Amino acid sequence: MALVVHMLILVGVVLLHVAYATYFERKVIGHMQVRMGPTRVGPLGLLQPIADGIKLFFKEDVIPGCADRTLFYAAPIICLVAAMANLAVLPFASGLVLAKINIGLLFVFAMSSLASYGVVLAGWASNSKFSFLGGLRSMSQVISYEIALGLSLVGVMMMAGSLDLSEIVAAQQQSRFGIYAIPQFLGFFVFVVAMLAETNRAPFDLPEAESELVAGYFTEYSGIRFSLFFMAEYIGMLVMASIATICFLGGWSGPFAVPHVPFFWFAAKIYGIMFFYFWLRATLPRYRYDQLMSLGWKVLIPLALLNIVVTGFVKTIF
Amino acid sequence: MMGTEFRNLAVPVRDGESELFTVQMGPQHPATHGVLKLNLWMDGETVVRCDPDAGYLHRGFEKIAENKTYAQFLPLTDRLDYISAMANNVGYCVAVEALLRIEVPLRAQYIRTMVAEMARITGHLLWLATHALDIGAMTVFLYCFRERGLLLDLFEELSGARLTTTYTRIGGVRQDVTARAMEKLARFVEEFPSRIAEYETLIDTNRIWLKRTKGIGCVSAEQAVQLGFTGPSLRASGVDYDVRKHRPYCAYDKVQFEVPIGVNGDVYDRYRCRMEELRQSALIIRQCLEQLPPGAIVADNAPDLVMPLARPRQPMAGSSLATGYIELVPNNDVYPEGDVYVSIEGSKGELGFYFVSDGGGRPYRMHIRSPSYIHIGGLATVCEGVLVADVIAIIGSLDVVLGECDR
Amino acid sequence: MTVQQILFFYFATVIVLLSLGAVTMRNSVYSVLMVLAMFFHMAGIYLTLNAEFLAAVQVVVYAGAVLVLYLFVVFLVNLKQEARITRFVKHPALGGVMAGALFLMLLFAFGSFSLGPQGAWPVAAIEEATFTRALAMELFTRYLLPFEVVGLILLIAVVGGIVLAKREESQEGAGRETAGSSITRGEA
Amino acid sequence: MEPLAIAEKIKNQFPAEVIEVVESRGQVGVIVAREQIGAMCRWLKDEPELRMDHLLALCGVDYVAKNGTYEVVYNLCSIPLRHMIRLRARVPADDCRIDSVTCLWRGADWLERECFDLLGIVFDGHPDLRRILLPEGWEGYPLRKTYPLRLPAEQEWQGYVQLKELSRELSRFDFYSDMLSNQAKAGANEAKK
Repeated sequence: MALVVHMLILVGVVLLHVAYATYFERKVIGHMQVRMGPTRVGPLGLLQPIADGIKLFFKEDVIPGCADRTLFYAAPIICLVAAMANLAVLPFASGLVLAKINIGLLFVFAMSSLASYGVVLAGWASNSKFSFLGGLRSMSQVISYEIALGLSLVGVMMMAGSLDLSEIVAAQQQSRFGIYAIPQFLGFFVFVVAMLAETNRAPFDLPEAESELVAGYFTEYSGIRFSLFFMAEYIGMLVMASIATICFLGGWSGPFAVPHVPFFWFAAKIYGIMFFYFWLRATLPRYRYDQLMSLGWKVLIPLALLNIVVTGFVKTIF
Repeated sequence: MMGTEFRNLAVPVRDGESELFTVQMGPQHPATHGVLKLNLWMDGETVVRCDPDAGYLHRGFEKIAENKTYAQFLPLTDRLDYISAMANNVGYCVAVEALLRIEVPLRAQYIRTMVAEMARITGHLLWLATHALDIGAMTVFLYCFRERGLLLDLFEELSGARLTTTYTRIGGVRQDVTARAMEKLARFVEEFPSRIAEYETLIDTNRIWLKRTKGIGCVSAEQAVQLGFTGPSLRASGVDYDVRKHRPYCAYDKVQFEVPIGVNGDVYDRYRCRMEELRQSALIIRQCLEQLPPGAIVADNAPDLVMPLARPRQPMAGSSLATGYIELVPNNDVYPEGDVYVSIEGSKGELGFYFVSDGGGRPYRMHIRSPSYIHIGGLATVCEGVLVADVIAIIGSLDVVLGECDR
Repeated sequence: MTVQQILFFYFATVIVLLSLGAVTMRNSVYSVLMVLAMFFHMAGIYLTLNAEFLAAVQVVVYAGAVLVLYLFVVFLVNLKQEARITRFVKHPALGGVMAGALFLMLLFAFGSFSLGPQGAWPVAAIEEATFTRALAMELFTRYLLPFEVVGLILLIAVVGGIVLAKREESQEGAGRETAGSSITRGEA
Repeated sequence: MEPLAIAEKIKNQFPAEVIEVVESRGQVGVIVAREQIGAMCRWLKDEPELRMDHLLALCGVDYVAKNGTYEVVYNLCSIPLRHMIRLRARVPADDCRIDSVTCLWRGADWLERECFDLLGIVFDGHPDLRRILLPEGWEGYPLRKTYPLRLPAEQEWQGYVQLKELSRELSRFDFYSDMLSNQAKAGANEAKK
């Protein structure tokens, strides 16, 4: 029973976070672009995400005539489920985790590879060429960058000696620098780049490149189904930011303990990474598809392999 | 299009002669700058063939012009390249004045030069904004609109409208510039180069930007001339052709400026050319402000217009201002027979008007040589064998406006 | 019945049903999805056996990579033509006989199953050390040589695949150029 | 080079082709016959003294009421030598054909298509001569002087008539209540298939 309550709390908190991540994004990018961002709905525009949510919920749900209905319905749900399932294994603070499993990191990989099915099926089921191309792009992008993502974390696994996320944090606290981002700087770099690609964010937002593919795989989606994709994307960002925090930035540990808020540092680090996401989006142009692929295969994967080799050597020598 | 007998198929169907994936990009598409439609035949993401389909915005301007007086057609020129309507006004009036042999006073010439350059800046700014957005850099968009807004404010002060200005008149301009507006303009020109530097810091040294633009959509000098490209799209290929220098109009022979020339003719060079042109335009405006002579703003022998001019004048023979209508009697003195082709350097390229007059008060034939039309015509050649993402970059770099293309 | 047994029977039944679905589905995309769901249920079986590492790898590798490539292929082949084919082989009855014989053989072999000798890792030891650790310790100590050999074979396969793909690509590239230029000629 | 001198040169080179040289507002137009237009343009483009490499504009003019011809007007200019000339090729109204110059200027492709679209002049040798600005299936050539500004209702272009009918139909359409019945209809159709 307690588990159900915890789950509901977690889902509620995360959905609220998603809503306000969009607000945060619009404010951040707004100020970077010499404008204000939302200001009208509520004080400082704080009710804007709520209004958006209500609007999306009540919008007409258009389904293209020749779409494959079953998969068209299923695709956004697959995406959302895959993103949300990750939340279960994330430790937000010491002991504050829904399901402490000893393959937490692998579970996250498994779920993120599942998310690509949602995307590619959305593209296929819409029976629209823009969607289809977006879906194909996303599929190959996610497969390629998942390799780099996984390899970049191997160094962390080697240093921590565990796949359990909580244990990784614990091992990190005992390590010399307190965070793995310093000894694993190469891995961290690869991870950050692959993380952007994995969540389809700028400058790797090709699957939904609006200038070429209209909106990529969710071109044909509207209303609540569109918002499911939207939520999945933001939860995906949150999960990736959490993984970065847990594996490289020392998780919930900070320079000093904040009383009564055990997850303070965790949240602060996540929001820092989210800010980084938005900052990049406001600054960088978009890669071209083949450039993205060659970056992934020819730069990131070799770098990640190098990182593994170096980590292995260092670990055996010292 | 593919068959629909098997409903659930969204796959490229490989049967018979076409092994290619066809995509109809547009007419409603965020990156086709209006209502352009591209039929693309793709092999994977490589465009094997591109067939642009224009005409969605065709309004029959040339037919309309044959049934309107010269002055009546003027507001319609705003709707050509609606991004920089001022330049169209200038081009149309310069052409009509050449046809009707009207001498425009010097002050009006300078004002026209000034507004044409302002229009070029607004046009280029919008181009930069949308081009950067196409490539994915969204912040430049809003920076450009900040400066564009300032210029549109000035247009509003000059003409009363921000977009469809109809500011020039046959024989001059609608009304004289105000000191306040000129002060604002001077301030703008002073500040503008630093703003350009700001845009450049955002994208010029960005590796992704360079990767997306350098070596993409190369057009050789010979090819560009062959395709009839004009304006920055031609000059980026290294061809020194600028109507302002070749056949000076307005006050362009009285101001100093340089024409930036590119080398490779790729998307990046077209971008660089336009950025340099922004600087040169600011320079021209500054010179115009310094040199702006006093005097009349409308020629004495300008034909009467439906709208009153700034200065009350005697109605000319053959018209009656009192009733507000123009009596169109064939009058070889006012509307001499003959034809003329006059072009100006619009922000997109050479905007030309070919007029045939038969002595009546209306054009016998008017042809608009619009740069966008010719650029889109050349798109098929440039887009062959590039990736679909590059098509977007190329459309953006050629800078087309469909209002002007389809007329 | 214990919870484990219930789970096992659930997973086993669903796996059988999904496998049947995968081969009988008319639409190959649905077939692939059936296989996807089947992989998840197989991962479930691994979980009931405490082999959580295998379960995760099953999902990551098979569902996340292999099957996605299948989906790719299915998208790119001509489904329209495939869908028209009612029979892939000339004599389906013969195939039926062979399948039936195989099934019978398995059924007879089923009776002679017996548990093998206990290894160095009894269940309690695995639960204590966690499966991942146990697997790694076995793999990198006792079975290091076979592990390395398998790695080498895979490496050769990867290199071979790249070489083959590279050659085809260069030929294809040449072909594409001629196709493009023929279109140019057509237009000029 | 002065425009009149260019006209003189053309006259010397193609004496049989040049019908008239007209000066207007300092610009010179050479009225020529249509037969040798390709050769003439090629010569203008290649002649080292002229080098008319840039086709400024190409358009048609309807002079049928005046002398029974259409004219295809080529405004040429030389980018390196900075001079321009206008060729006006006469095309008889009863045989509306002229050779295409797309092999000289690829940019002429769309200009000729436009000319065909709006005036009905056929360009022989054009790779892809079809309507461009007007929709396919449009009847008539609007820039001809005989083309009326407004047609009687029964002669209107079918595409426009259909569009009007459709919009009239849709203006009555109550999307919300009809949606369900339409879905039911679609379902029935599907079942039939």
